[in-house]
Amino acid sequence: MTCDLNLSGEQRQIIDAAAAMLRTEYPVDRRRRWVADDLAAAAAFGMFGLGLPEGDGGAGFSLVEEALVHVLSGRHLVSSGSLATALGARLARAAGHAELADRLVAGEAFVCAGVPAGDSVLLMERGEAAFALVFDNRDFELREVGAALASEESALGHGASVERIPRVSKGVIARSAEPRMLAIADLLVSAQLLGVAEAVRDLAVAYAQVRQQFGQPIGGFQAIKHHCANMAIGAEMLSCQLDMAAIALRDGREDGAFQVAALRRLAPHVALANARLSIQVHGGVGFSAEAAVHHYLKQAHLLSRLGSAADILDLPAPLAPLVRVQERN
Amino acid sequence: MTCDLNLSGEQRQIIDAAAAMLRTEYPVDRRRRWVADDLAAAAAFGMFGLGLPEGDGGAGFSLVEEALVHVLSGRHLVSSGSLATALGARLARAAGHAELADRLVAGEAFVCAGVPAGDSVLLMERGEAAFALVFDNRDFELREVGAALASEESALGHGASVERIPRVSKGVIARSAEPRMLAIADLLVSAQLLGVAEAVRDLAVAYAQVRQQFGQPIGGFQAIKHHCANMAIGAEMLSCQLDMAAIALRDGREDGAFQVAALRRLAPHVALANARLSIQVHGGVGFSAEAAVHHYLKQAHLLSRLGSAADILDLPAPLAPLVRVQERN
Amino acid sequence: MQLSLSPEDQTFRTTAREWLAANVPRRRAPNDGRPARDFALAWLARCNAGGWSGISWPDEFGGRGLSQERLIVWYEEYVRARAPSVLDCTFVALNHAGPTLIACGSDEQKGFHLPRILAGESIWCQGFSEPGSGSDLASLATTGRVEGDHLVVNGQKIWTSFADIADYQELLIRTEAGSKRHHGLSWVICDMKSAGITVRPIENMAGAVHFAEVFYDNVRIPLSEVVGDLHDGWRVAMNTLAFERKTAAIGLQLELSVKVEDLIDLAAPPRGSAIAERLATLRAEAAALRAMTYRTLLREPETPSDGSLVRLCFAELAQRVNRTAMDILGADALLENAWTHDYLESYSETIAGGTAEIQRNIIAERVLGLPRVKTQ
Amino acid sequence: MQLSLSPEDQTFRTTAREWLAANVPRRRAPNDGRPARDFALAWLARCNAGGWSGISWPDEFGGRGLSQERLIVWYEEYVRARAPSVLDCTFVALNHAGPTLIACGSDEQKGFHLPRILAGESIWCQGFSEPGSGSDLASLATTGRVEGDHLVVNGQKIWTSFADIADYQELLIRTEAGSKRHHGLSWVICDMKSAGITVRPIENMAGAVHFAEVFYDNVRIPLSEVVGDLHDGWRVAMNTLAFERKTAAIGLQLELSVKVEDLIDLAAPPRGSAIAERLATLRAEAAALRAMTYRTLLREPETPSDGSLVRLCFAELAQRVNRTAMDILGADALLENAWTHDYLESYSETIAGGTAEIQRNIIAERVLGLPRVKTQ
Repeated sequence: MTCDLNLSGEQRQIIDAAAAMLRTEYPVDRRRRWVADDLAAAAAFGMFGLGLPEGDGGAGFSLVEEALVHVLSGRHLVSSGSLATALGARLARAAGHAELADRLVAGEAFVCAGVPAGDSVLLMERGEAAFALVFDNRDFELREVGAALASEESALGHGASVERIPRVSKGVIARSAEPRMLAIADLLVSAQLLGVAEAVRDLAVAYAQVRQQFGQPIGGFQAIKHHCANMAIGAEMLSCQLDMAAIALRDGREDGAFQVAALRRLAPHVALANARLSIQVHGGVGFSAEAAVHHYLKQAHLLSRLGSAADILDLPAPLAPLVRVQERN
Repeated sequence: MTCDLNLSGEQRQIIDAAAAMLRTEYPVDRRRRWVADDLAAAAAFGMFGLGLPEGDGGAGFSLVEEALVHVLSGRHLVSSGSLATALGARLARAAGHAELADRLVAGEAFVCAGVPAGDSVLLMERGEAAFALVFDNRDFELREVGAALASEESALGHGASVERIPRVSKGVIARSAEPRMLAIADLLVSAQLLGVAEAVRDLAVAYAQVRQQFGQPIGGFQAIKHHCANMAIGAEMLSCQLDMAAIALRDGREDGAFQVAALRRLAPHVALANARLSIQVHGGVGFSAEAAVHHYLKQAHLLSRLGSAADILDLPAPLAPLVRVQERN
Repeated sequence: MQLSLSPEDQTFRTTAREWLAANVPRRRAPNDGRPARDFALAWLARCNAGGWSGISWPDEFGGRGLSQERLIVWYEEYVRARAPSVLDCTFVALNHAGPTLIACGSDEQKGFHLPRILAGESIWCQGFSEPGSGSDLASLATTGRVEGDHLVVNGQKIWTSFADIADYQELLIRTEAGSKRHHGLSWVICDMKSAGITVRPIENMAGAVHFAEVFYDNVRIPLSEVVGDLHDGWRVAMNTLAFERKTAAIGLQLELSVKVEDLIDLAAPPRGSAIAERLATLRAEAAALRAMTYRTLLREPETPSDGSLVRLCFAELAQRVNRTAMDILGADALLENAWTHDYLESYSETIAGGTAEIQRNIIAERVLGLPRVKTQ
Repeated sequence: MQLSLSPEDQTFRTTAREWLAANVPRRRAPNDGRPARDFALAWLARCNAGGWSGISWPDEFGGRGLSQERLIVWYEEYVRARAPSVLDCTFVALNHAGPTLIACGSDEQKGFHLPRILAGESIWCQGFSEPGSGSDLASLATTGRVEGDHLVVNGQKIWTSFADIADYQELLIRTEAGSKRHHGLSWVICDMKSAGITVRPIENMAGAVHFAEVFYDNVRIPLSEVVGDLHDGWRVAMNTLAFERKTAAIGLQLELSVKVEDLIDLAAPPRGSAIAERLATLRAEAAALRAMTYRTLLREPETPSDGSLVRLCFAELAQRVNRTAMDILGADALLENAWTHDYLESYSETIAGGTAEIQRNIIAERVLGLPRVKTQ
């Protein structure tokens, strides 16, 4: 069968392995006492070279597997540095900085994500990162960043920290506006947003099964059921579109840019809507800092600032996307 | 008490009288076999002179009472000619055509509503009208229209007819872009849309109380309850804003234009949303031509084309609208 | 995960595209009645002549037996070519009745009906819903009493699509007296010309007659017309529903992408405008719906109810698309045209075949595992 | 129907406006803890000194006894002046506890507490919700056992606002052993310094501590602290809730109009843009909310639950306004600032004091008359 959207055995294996690593190294509970994620365990797992050829120190998987692993990262609220490091390694290699790329893949250095804000750049959850990947709409900039200096602010009043540095470009290592690179960034950002959307759905369903009100689990009430169903629909849409976009990009299909733009447009919307519904299903507990669900909401806001959807109206719509493609690897 | 939003005894009286007249002369059932409304009964009741001074053949009520009566007209799906005739009488008088104004008030002639569509004007539910009031965004034109000639089309596939005449202005009697006239039009259009929003809410509630599924009235299911609650909220918002806008216009308050713009922006949205929810609550019956609810949906689309909201962002927002006003009348 | 066509599949696409270009009728299908019947049967006969009838039916029953890939390719081309909507009066025969007969029918039943369906010679309608059981199929009350080698049917069905122009009906009735809920039902082929049948057409809010009430007054149906075993109709019916929800919806779902493109062309919205934003979101959602359609066909579902997600997603997206069209049309939204007709028809999407509320219950209970509550 | 001020009311407006301009604190109120307490008490003391404390309380109890018109005028001026949110830690005292004491308290209770509340000398918190009874108040289980002239209280409350900084608590407990639902409850004044009380603050998702769990371990409260009759607490409590829902919400509801104006200033959206459309709709909705607020005060309700419409409308509009702010802020949405803080806080609007789902049930059942179903 040339068309098959089941996970292959190999895909199942890498997903299971990633899930096991994340459960051990990045349990969601860690967010209760916030320290920026140490991404060494993710690097040791090979997360930052997943999609690179084996010759480049990568694991030789494709963008599809890489995206699926980032979905799991999103479920575990792994810091956005995981995206920035994976993308930074690609950018460094493309710009001829093979050594830096190798160090990033190997977990010897890390990249944090940055977004412009007026005259500043906001670095997110910087942790030990010595580099920053600044997502400037249709443009990337990989910069060296000095020792932590500037004001740390608390992103959205809780959890992840934000550090403000001047916008003026210093220590630039590489820059890119290459469409494929932008598309990969949008794919991986969206994958993490899907992870958020799925995680909050599952949290809500689990809570609705145990929380009792008026003598029954609240999951028995139709309003709660429908909130959960809405979360499921959103996550399913996004998940299906992620497969489409990842496959199209992997295979170099003509409709890759369109599929990614569609995905990236929906992802923040679905992740935020699901987080909102999940908080509502959780009631008072969901509004407290103790439940995990608000961290997902904030992560969704944060991820939504990264990458940028091409305007989908600028791209031709593929009305017959199934085509013959060359085998890639 | 100088602030009081209760209906006065006099207001109750005119509303009760209008309701009784509408029940007798314009029962909603008449829509099953569509013929354009004969507005003679409405005229005999005084609907087209309600807001005019007694010296002008009017009943000497204010815009508030007039708006409340148009809410009831909306509930009874009285044709849009009722709006056009009430406004046409005002326009004729303002332009010095006192005799025509008197005839319109007296029910000796009628005006239908028209909207531009490309090179044409679409006359709605023309019936016996010899005149048309063309609502052209921020502009009115009162025209004589000849004998019915052109193609009759069926508005939205059912019910009210639409007649197409050339746009070129012939037989123009009066024209106006006077802000107060526009505001009165928006007020009365919105009043009828509120009537639609209330009527479909009531139809849905009544149906949900009797229709049984799974061994109980469907109104016992939370999803149906919440649809009905949403309709109630929409109608309540609109009804309160109608009072505000009608009072502000009546009293010549500075915030009149703002209040009307807010009302006119919300009215189509609420009426259409309520009609949609009501159809959904009715299930298969709601989708059939036999239930009344689809007529309300179509009436909402039709009314939404009339008048035009001033861009509310262009108007200063009244943060302290309660003021001292001069007594009028 | 692969979405790649073989060279043979590519050739298949070209063949399909060319055939459709040459054969798709230019005029829009009539909305209802005899003209709709004639149009649909003529189109199906033409498809059949070209080898395009029963595309998903197995070869052995006269179908084309297309693989999932080719089914998708066919529908991609079908909707691109603006071919007539698959949801016409041949839909029940091709997508409910035929597949049910294939799965559960006797050789005689199959031998008689399947060729007629494929050739565009018979219209079928569905007789499931009843006045008291719209969303609650298990509560149906129309009875079939066994008398010798006949069933004698009494009762009433409602929301029967195309009953006024149908030749046969797939009829679900209670054949075991006193049975409750899913038990004691039978799935029967009913000849619509039988004595004792009265059809009362129901006009819908779009002014079209698709639905009807059907009354049964001592209608005699030979026992040989029972499909599957007597009293085993629920199992037979569930078979049909599953089929409908998986395969037959592809055409409808993919059609929505085309409709969004037409809407973007119609609106030509300035960038950054509110309407451009709405259209951009609709375009993305239509893409995601397409992705869901593919996955429904090309991945093993995790639960048997997974298909309910795409079904509801489609229904509500179709309504949003049609509502947006109304906003774009301006004054033309008041006239009878293809957009307004489709807009009005779209209100049935969240009602017919299980309301959106019931669909959400199913998703919550069967996909997500939330508790079922008796009263709901 | 009249909305017109008398010359005296106009003068009142001018007086209020001038006083507020001269007295409203420039800095934003701290979010929580001792600084929030100090800030709120200082502001209330200042209001009291100016004659603006207990504006809706009757004269005879030290309030200003404003008419409905003047109450509206006061709040219009209050929110225009960007005065501190009325929903601070003095809210319960001024809007729940005080009015309840006025309605049901003994002379001693009134004489002691009312002046302290008005003068900004005591903070009250509410002890109604329990872990098992968030939306279902009648199921509460914290007990008060009569021992001589004391109640001995054991149990737990949750979602108690400002328990960590409060002096007194309005405590609803089950005093009749074995009583069910609404029966056998008492409404008691609890001194938060009593032995046996443990307060565990709960941080909310905005990083602020408003809520707490409160544990009662043989807390002894004199019977003289019961408000109204022993075992008659439900009636007393309903009194409070009704008051809250009608009067105290004016300030919050009118504040939303100001917030929308600030947002329009912040965004300065190009006309026709998607964001301009959203803001225009929000502006219209805020106007309608204001109109609902006025009508709630100035018209006899048709049903006692009419107020639930404006309450839910407010809650959801507040959330939409705050979500729009996040979209407008761009990257600044990631920082801690007044907008993001309010955004996060706004999630409680559809949860605290009865979830949106419960509110819709109430509207459906009590306003529209749809059937109550036991399991819901």
